[in-house]
Amino acid sequence: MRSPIVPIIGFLTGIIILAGYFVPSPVLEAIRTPMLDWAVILSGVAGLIAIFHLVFGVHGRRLRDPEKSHVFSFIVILVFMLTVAAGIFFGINHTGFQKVVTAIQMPMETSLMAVLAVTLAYSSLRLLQRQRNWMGFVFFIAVVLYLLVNSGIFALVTDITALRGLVAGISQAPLAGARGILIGVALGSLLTGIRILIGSDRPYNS
Amino acid sequence: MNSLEMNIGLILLIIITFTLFFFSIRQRRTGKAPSFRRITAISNFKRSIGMSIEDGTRIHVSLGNASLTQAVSASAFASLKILRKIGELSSNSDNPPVASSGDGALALLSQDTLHDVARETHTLELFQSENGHLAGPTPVTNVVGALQTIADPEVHTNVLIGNYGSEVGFLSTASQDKGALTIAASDSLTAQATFFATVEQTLIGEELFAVPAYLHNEPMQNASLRIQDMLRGLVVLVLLVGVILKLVYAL
Amino acid sequence: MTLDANLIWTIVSLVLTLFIFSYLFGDNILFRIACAILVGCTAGYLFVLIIYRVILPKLVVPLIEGSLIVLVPLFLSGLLLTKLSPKLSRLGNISMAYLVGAGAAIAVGGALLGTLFTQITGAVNSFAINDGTTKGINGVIVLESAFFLIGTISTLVYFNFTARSKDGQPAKRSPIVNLFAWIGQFFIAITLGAIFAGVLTSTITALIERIDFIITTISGFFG
Amino acid sequence: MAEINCPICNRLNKDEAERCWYCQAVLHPEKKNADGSSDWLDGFRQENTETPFEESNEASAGSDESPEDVPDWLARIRQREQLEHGGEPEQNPDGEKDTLDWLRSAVGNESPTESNTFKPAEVNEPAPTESDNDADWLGKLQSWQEESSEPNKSPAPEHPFEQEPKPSFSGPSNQEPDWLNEFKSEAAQSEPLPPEKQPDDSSTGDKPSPENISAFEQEPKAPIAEEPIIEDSIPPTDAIGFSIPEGNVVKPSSPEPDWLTDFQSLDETKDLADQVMPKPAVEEPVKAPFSGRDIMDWIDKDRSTPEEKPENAVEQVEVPQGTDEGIEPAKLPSWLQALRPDKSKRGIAGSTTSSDLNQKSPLAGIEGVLQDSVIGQFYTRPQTYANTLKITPEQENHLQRLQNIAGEARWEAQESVESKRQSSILLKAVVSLLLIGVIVFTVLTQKNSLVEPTMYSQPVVETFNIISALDPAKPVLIAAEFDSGLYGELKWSSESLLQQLMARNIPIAYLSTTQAGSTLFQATITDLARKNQDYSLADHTLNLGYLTGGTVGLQALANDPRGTLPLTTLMKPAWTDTPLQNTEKISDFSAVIVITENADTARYWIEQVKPSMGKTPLLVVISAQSAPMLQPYYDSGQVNGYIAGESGGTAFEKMAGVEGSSTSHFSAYQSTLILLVVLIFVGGMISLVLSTPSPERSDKNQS
Repeated sequence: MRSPIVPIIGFLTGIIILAGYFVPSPVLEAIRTPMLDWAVILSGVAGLIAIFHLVFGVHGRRLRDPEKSHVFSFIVILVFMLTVAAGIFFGINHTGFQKVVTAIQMPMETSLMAVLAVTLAYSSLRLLQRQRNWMGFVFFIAVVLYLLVNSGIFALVTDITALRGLVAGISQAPLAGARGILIGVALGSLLTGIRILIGSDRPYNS
Repeated sequence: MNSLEMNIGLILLIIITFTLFFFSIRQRRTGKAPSFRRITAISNFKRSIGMSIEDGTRIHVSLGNASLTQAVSASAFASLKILRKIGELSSNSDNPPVASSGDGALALLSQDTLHDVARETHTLELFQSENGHLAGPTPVTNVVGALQTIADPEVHTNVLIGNYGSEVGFLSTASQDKGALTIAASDSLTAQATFFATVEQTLIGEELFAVPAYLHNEPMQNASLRIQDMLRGLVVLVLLVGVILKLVYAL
Repeated sequence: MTLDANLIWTIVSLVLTLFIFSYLFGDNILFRIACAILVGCTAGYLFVLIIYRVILPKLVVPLIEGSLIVLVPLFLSGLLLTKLSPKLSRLGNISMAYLVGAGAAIAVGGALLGTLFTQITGAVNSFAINDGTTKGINGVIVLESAFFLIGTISTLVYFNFTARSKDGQPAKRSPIVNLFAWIGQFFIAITLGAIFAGVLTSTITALIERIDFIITTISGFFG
Repeated sequence: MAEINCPICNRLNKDEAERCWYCQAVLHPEKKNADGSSDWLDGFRQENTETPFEESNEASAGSDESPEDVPDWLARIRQREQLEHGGEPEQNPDGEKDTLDWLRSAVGNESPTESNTFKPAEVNEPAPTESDNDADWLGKLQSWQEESSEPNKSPAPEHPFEQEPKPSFSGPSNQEPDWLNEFKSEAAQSEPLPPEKQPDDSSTGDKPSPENISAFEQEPKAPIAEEPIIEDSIPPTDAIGFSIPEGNVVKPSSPEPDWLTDFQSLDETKDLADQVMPKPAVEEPVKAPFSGRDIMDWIDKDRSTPEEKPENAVEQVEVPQGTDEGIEPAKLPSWLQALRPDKSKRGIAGSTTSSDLNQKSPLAGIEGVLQDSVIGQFYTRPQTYANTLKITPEQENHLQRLQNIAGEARWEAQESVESKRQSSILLKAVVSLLLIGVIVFTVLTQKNSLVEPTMYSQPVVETFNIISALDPAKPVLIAAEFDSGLYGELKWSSESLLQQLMARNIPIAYLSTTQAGSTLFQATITDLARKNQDYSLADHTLNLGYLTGGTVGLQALANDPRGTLPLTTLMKPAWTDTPLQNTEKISDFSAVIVITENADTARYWIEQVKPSMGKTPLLVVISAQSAPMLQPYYDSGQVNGYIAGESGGTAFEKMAGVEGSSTSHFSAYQSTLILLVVLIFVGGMISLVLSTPSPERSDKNQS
């Protein structure tokens, strides 16, 4: 039999924090602010547990699994332990420890985005193969047009006021669709959140 | 937010909640489910899961980077609901799905979901906590960790559902290049644009939130989708009335 | 360039950058080593960051200072730690329920007040009949505003899910909804096209920045 | 006196005898009776003359009798005589023969010593010469006959098989034996032979006319190996309905029939099994009607011609002649083989009634020779198994749907995926070489951009104006909300803005809700401060560090900044003896600048913090990928101004009159984008021309 305590806790937490949005009451605010803080703490602790599970659970098990490749997992565990040791030994604000971000993480993540540029450029060549319908064709034209707008090449025609207005209008055109999509996504989020608050959907294990 | 917006919001919330209960109880009683338009990507989504189970291959579900303490957490809840359905559908396969995510709490919730499904479908012996794991703590490292899972020869279907940035282009192109079946949906516009350009079966906009209703076909999910459409009509009405009032006021 | 710490870190950055660039020629061992290093160091850095920025200031320091209220998050965090062992993980469900409840409330509040109301008021406000400086009706501005309004409404209607199905026929939407949906798909395609062009632009800029870094560093070596 | 062998039972008879003494078969079939009497014996006679070539050889071979050539029946008779006169049958030397002698003694069979056939008893009597042998044995035979014809008088047989009534042959032909009369009466009542048995010149009528009978006697020219006759009877089947090959049928355990005793000696040189039981042509094994392979075939078959095979097509069920595992095949004489109906007619049910007939009829002991009189009662048309399934229209639809699903599924064969991967790696290498080549060329040659940006977008202008009008005494709050991925672009875009702030000595406090944001921002302003020595970082900047909790953290910051971030990253109090000492609320900052590549992050600041900012402007430096999504917020006034990507940064630098990183890399940026446009356009046109439209994608989202 599923215990009712867990859904009740979820429901009460949600109602109190949600009420804070609509009922500006000091008493409610006094209760809500620490509860939000606790949520932040729990989110951080969950991050610690997930990282521990990633390094020693997932990659630790792959090291013990003869079929899987060991190189990737061994490096992950080794670098993780070196980084944590350096962080605890030097402290988080030590310039040496900051190099972990500025000299290792940032160069590699930026390089990945650079490689993504080539990957997406190559993928764009087959755009009309993948989406062969009206929507795909308009998408193709829009990509080409806005790349030209971003490249600033239309500066050539800025002398002609009419064209200047057209280019301005073209820059504005995505606004209409973006608004419609954002409103739609907000409606979906609203209903999904309500289903969780009333206990219909339970992503947690009750 | 001014008090008017707060009051309207509160009233709207109460009305929506009661309407949800009303529609779901009515469907439970009459047994008549509402009908929704056909979405090709979702139909192919169901078929690809079936084919994956038949082939005995594994399904990889990437849940995105949404943190529970951010407003995009709704996409995380929707992707967890979809993961539950995929787990139920592939319970008679001997390869349970693998879920990777870019947020710690989301990783723990994906473990709970897979464990709950294994318990309900009596396949606890196949459950491994590693099947629900954190691929990397940041969006880009999440992509890098998920690339290793996509490269796994057992994986033949990749479901990319959740909140991403443009770095998700790595996952969709890697999956397409491998010839795996790829289904993608996101609430983030950047990710939707990237999916539209790189994946054939992509869901746009709020179709991400409709997938649970199309898959589960539960009374509450169907009621939720119907109310979503009613609110859409209300928004269009408000826009038109607002513009008309503005025109009248301006003239 | 003297062999100091900066130089070493620059060489490390250059080598890792080239490892990642090797992915252009297909998945290979160098790329995988670089990815492993990235995952390991990012996880380690965030592990330390959470300890210094969350656990110490919000749990340990108040506990040392004798605050009683901090016992609640301490207890919930302790329950959450049971998730590390498969047998005890059930105890952690209470903390997960608390997190999910808070997350759902934030999602509902953010969606309703943060996006819905702001976007609706924004759409109405952006409908103008003149540029605000002159009186009367400016046809171009009215047309432009109507264009945006129709775009927003048709995009919304495109996602409409409910349809009517007659005996055995596939479910179909009403003609007026279909018309707006057909118009809406063009606006959606334009928006997604513009955003994808932006994605390409950003990633091209990142490519230029990385190549500039490689050229600068190599030319720096040969001074 | 010449003797001839009876064609049916292979026994020696006098040449002038019309019918065989033992089995009344016609010894001289060709010498038909002149008056055409319809005596049924003529048939036997006629049969005798037409015996196959081998048999005539045997007959001639039997004339110079050696013990092996003494006919079985004669040997038996002699042996019985000896028994009656107290003689002992001779023991055979080798063991194997002993075990079969009792049979030979019972059946008096003289077939050669083939291991799997019954061997005649070795009679140790001196081989009589032909001439006196014939006279004696006939005389004795006749005397023996009279004795055995009185059933009751026959002494209790010593040997188990002796109790069998011996055919009583009454001397010359005019005294017809009883069994013959009965047979005649029997034959008169029996129904006409089943149509398949009708010889071509079949005569009607129920009386078995000579022709009919001749059909029995007609010795086929060659051993029976003709076309298998479609059985009338229900073939013996195993549990799941497959007809069992003849050989596997477990014969009823009736005693060994007499007909085995009348085997004439066969040609020893050849394989006797073949002569007696010629192997049928290799038949196709009886296929289970629903074997797996067949099921798949009918699906693959082109449904356009389902009528190819009529539904009730009768599959020629071949009943292979197999041999029982345990019981050796009975060795039938060729004449009997011709007589016997098709083996498969003898159903188990049929055999019991036919054995009663055999007891009384002349063919006593010959099982399965005669057709039961009530054949129709026991045999029904065999159940035919058509190898095509009856397909209803509904199943046809399901099949069509299955075909479509299978057709539409795009499981790419591994080889095509491999070749596709090779070509994609090659094409990707070409694209990357082109892009990297253009970038390297423009960066190295420092060429000017093709088109200088002269058109500054309104948001950039607004941002420039706001920055220029900031009060130097009030600090600015900067949210470094970016991940490392697009840090390069954001660093270039925000560089000139930060330089403007430093140039006007405006204090900066910065924080981040992402893990690496504040660290990277600190590195950026450290680099910039090197170019502007007057601006001391220690006095003018404050790192508030990492704000946890995302949206929740922003709400807390908006409500109570001091309580949310009390300490700096150096663990010192942030709000006392620092540029922030006069700042209580968010609205006390001169501006809030959000630097991010994620539109959602910008939205959180707009939704959670902007409402608490009062008149303080909110500026955003955003990457090009998120600019379109920020537009609605700028239009609605929630965002006062923004700089989008490289082009925004270049425009800002142009307005500020400085040459920053954006301007120096703008030509590489512009030429690369133009090359990309060309590549995508050409690729799109090629795709349009080459690839065929796929039906599914044409109804992308059916309404």
